[in-house]
Amino acid sequence: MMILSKKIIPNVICTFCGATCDDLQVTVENGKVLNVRSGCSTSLSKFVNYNVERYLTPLVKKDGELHETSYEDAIARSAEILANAKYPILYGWSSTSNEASRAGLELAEWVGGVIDNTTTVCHGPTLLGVHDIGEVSASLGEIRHRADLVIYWGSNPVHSHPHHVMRYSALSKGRFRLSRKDRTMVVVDVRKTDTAKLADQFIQIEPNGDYELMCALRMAVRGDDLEQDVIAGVPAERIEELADLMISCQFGVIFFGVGLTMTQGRHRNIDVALSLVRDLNARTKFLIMPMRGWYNVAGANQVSAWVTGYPYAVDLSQGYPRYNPGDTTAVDVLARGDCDAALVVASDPVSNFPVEVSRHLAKIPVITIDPHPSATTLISEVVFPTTIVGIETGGGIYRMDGVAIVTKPVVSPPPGLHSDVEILQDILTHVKKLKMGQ
Amino acid sequence: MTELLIRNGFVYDPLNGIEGEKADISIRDGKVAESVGAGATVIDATGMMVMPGGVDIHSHIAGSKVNAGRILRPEDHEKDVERHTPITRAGTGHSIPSTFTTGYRYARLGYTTVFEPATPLLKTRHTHDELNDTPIVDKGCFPLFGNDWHSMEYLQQGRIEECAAYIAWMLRATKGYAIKLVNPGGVEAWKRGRYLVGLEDRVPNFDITPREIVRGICKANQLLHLPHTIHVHTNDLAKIGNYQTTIDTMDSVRGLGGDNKPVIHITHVQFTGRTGSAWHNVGSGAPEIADYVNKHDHVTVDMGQIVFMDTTTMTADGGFQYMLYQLSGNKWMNFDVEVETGAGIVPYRYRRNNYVNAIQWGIGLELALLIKDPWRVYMTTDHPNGGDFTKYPKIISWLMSRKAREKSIARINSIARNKLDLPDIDREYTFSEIAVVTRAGTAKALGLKQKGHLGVGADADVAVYNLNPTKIDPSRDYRLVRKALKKAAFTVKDGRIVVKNGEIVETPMGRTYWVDSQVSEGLMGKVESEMRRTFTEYYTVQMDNYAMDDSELGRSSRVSVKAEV
Amino acid sequence: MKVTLLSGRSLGQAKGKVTGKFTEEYLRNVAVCELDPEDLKSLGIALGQNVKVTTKTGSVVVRAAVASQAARRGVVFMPYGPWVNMVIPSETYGTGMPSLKGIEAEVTAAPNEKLLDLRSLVGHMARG
Amino acid sequence: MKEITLTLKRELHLPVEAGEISPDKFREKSIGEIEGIKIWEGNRQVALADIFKVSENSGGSGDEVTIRVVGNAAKVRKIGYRTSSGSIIVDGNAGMYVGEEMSGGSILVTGDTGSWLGTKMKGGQIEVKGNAGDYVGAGYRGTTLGMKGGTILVHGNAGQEVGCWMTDGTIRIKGNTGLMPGIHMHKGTIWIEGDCEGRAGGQMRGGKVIICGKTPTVLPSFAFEEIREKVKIGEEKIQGPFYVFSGDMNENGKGKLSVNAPNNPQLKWCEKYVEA
Repeated sequence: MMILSKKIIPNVICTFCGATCDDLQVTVENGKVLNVRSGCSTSLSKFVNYNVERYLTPLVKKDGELHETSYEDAIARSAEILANAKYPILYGWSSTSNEASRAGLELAEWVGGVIDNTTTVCHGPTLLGVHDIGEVSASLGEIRHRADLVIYWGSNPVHSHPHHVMRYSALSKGRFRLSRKDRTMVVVDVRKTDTAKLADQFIQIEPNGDYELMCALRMAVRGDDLEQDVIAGVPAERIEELADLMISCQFGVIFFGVGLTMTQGRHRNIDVALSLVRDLNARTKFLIMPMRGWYNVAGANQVSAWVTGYPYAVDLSQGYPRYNPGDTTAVDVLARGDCDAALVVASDPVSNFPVEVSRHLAKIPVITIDPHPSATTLISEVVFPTTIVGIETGGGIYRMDGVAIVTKPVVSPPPGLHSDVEILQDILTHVKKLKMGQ
Repeated sequence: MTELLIRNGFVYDPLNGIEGEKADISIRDGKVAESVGAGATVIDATGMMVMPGGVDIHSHIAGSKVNAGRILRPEDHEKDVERHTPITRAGTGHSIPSTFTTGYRYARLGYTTVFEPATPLLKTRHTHDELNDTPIVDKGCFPLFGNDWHSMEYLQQGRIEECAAYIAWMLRATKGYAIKLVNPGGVEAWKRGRYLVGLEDRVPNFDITPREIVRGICKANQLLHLPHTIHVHTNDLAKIGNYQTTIDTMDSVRGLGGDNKPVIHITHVQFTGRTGSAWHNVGSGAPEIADYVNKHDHVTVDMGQIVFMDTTTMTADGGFQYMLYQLSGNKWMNFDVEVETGAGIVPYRYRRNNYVNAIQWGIGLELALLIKDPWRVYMTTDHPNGGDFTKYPKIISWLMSRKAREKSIARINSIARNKLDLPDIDREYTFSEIAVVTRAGTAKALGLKQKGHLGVGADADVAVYNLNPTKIDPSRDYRLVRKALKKAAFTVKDGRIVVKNGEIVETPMGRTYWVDSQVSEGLMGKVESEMRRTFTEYYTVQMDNYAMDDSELGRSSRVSVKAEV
Repeated sequence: MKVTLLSGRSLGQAKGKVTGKFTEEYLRNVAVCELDPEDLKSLGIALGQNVKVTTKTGSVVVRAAVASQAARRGVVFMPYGPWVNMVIPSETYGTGMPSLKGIEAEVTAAPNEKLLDLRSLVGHMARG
Repeated sequence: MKEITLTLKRELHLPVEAGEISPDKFREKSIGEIEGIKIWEGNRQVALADIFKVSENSGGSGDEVTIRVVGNAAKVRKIGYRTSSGSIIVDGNAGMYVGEEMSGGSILVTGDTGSWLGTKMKGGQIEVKGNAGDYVGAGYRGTTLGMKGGTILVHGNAGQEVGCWMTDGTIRIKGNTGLMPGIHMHKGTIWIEGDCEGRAGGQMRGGKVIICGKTPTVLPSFAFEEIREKVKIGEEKIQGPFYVFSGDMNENGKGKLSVNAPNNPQLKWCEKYVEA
């Protein structure tokens, strides 16, 4: 697809954050992105700068340095590394298409590996909470049309999901809530974030105090007295006021971020938050929703769940899916030094994982499939440059609330580059040959 | 050109009036043929039973709600796994099997066609994503209407033709096969935390009643000439004595059909077949419902039979699931979908000694046994709501054997036992009748002319069971029946052997059926431009990103019909 | 100075990320520790000078900055990235999730210590 | 009486899953058969003898089987899986899932164990001389059934969520524990002789948690009941005094949380609720 001359492409889906706005207008001239309208500043940077810093051919490591090589050679080396590995890990998957995840899951079966997606270091604990309690939620349009109370807890969308508040919540125009004045917005956080500045109320909580505060809120919602005067730095009266606000709204929602999943207690912060919202439904309509980070992290969970039954951290080393986050999760597998090879797709673990974990990655053969150089490509044995989903390649993705949409390319990729899906399928084909040969 | 000959089996093909006679089935290029050449591959079915491949009219196997159930319940998968082989993909069960596992397990039962009966329009792309990973079986899905703002508004304004055109647009956009109604109007109410009761309550903000919605969409269904009738999960599932609502719903569309042909399918009737005013006096409304069905031929139903096991309940009826959470205290998932519908999930264990569960078990079987015409009652568990689909052989044995029923009746809650009519019912299904309620009848109800029978030209989907109907008496040897039906000796899909002795030997990709109803360009143009105006107001997704492309289906099979408007 | 370390997303980090991880912009936005102005004073260093952040896991040298949002004494913020990872413990307590927020840390003035760019940092990390 | 010794032959780098190391599996087998038992090393199946030297020093009579594991088995998982009788002695460290679903017999580990010690345990005894990881006596994800019976004794420290979803049995930790011992527990006893990081008994419905050392706070959803001089565990009487709370009220819980009073002066506030 070669686009000549200038044209404006409507309804383009932004492949940056989990809000996946789908109303971008992208101006393309002579195959280059010129401008993006109605997107946030991050999506503008993404679309305009997508083409800086790229490898254009596969690379393999020879005597400590990465050297250019042929696509076929890179495929063959990758397949050998993975087929010979006795406990490989396949990691990433949330900044690429569902089709890539599907190919990755089949590859994990054939090589007997652990396959985990970046959920593991964002909302993994959210899923662990859901396993214990369940979840009362909805698609984002429900919030837009009905919510009169919007709470952001441990989440700072102004920075992480810039258009979330405007498109889906406090600042959006809905059928039954016409404007901002029809809604109350509350922010609970350890610091007065830029999002807090948009709120009607800001509640500052001590770091690592979320579980206690949620506990106290559940008590107040039940109508029980609080014996302690101050909880997690918040006075009891303030907690009772918030509880009353929640009970008396017609339709409330809590959007929570990694401020809840990454702090002390992790999944139990979510467990208790889910319980609070469940309790509230005996009094009024109340929902809760995680603020998923990457544009297709939700898709990585969905595909993994329908193929294996489990949303992430799936161990296929014994030929069938097994699941126990804390054991089968990427950080733990690497920190224990258990795995002997890694495939990294559309992710940069060395920039996201604790140093001890990255140190083990640096010790084992790593194959990286990514459009851009990164800290992880620096320590890789094989590097596949690839096309960018949503800009140069199409593919299915899932929005943070699980709505499936399909991205389309707006420009053509640099000549000779393959997509994640093509690369993974070629590795898979080669692996099958090696395994059936054995 | 591939040829297959299934030789010398006892064939049950009710649509062609064949009731267990010895016959050969010739297959060429995936279709049943007059005859085949000497070079044909031969399946020796001597002493075995041959039936068309099973056709499941109602089984929740794919989509956002099913996957939410999988994510909710790792403990459900842990003990029930499928291993990776060079032919098959790994996966897990139990009550909510992963997609590949679902395809394999249906094929092992001799089923070759399955319909996912409840998919939110906005999330039907997700349903297809999963159906694309569900191998072997042909499939399709029923998108949810009746709580969607567009339908309710068109009907409230009495613009029935526009409503029909809108539905046609949606079926095309979502690649849907039939219209599903779940608690019409009631889910919109639940999304504001309220319940509707009966057919006459008005839906908040939309000034319309469930009765008006059911009648209106039933008419639209006919205007569009859709192959299946409207497929209805009635109102009041959460109400204790709800059998009357079921009968009222059937009656609300009486006379719309004319030529005494079915115009409504009431699904999993068991769940809306309860009498009583409180949980302690719940009873079976099956006799009343069966009586209505026996007297009126505009209705078909399926059982929604329960099996005593730990399973996962899931419906678009969010309000009902909340009630079930309150009753059970189990974990609870709710997911409302903007503009359209809702969903809820609660794990639940059906217990023999639980009074209400025992009554529910009785209602399902009473319905199947009291409704005289097997062509209008079909076997389902509303998988996984009443139990997972691998339990079908058990249910068949209950239908075919009074002795099997007595064994189970002896073990259920004694108060329930004394309250049910079931112990006094003598009827035992024949193999032909089983073939009707599991294949021929469902295929007919779905308007799949090439399925559910083995006449020349039919799709070569065949199940061969290691069971000799001339040697065994199902009434006495029901255990043998159960055993044989659990693992087909052979399952043939489009003329290819996919199962041998209960093991998967090949995994072709099945078709996905969807209906394209052609309405006049003028009408469609008008409705489309109206939708363009409302769409961005209603949805958080652009209209152009909402509609699915044919190429998104693994193996698209478009069913084109000419609408009346 | 004893502090509570929070790591997280920031607009700058997000933009830097999409414009390229070897760019000046990424280094400027991510190899940084945001402090409360008062804390900065008490460390006795000027804006843009380096500080050393130390936890039980290790230490890293980054540029000191004034908290862009929500200054709070005793709480410092570092954007996600390779630099903050140098001081993040890998213990997940059986959850798969390391502690990325609310970590006990020590911040000291390090005006004369070198801030490593991404390439050198990764080399340093790999050598252990 | 037969005693089988498994001596590690080499250092392990990959996770080894050896649920077969159980008296029930060894009882009827000859040395040769035991050597041939298949276990998993990473994604490959290997014979037990590839990893362990197997030797028998039988003495006495009776069919009681004792298995002795010698060497650093920190990467060996599921030792004692579904054991119903006999005993296992691990001379050194053991990996995750020691004694999973065991219903009888005994397991002694002289070193440390990994997480999920005694997962879904139904009966028997486990004793660990060193430290245990997280989720002692828990279940897997999503289940509401953790440890159902038996006793676990850890001389050192344990990690987080001791007795998660516990439905019966006794866990005694002589050292300290991490956050949330007794999370979601229904029944049974957790006795912590050392300190607890906090959130003891979160969302518990029933059962007992006793903390003899320090713990920063008690959750707001626990109601102070009384001050007791001693608390009873089976036959043992533990000297207090203890602040006794009940909860988790958010779950209408009837659980009892006893926290040593002298060691936790920060909880003095609850004394104002003691009826004079």
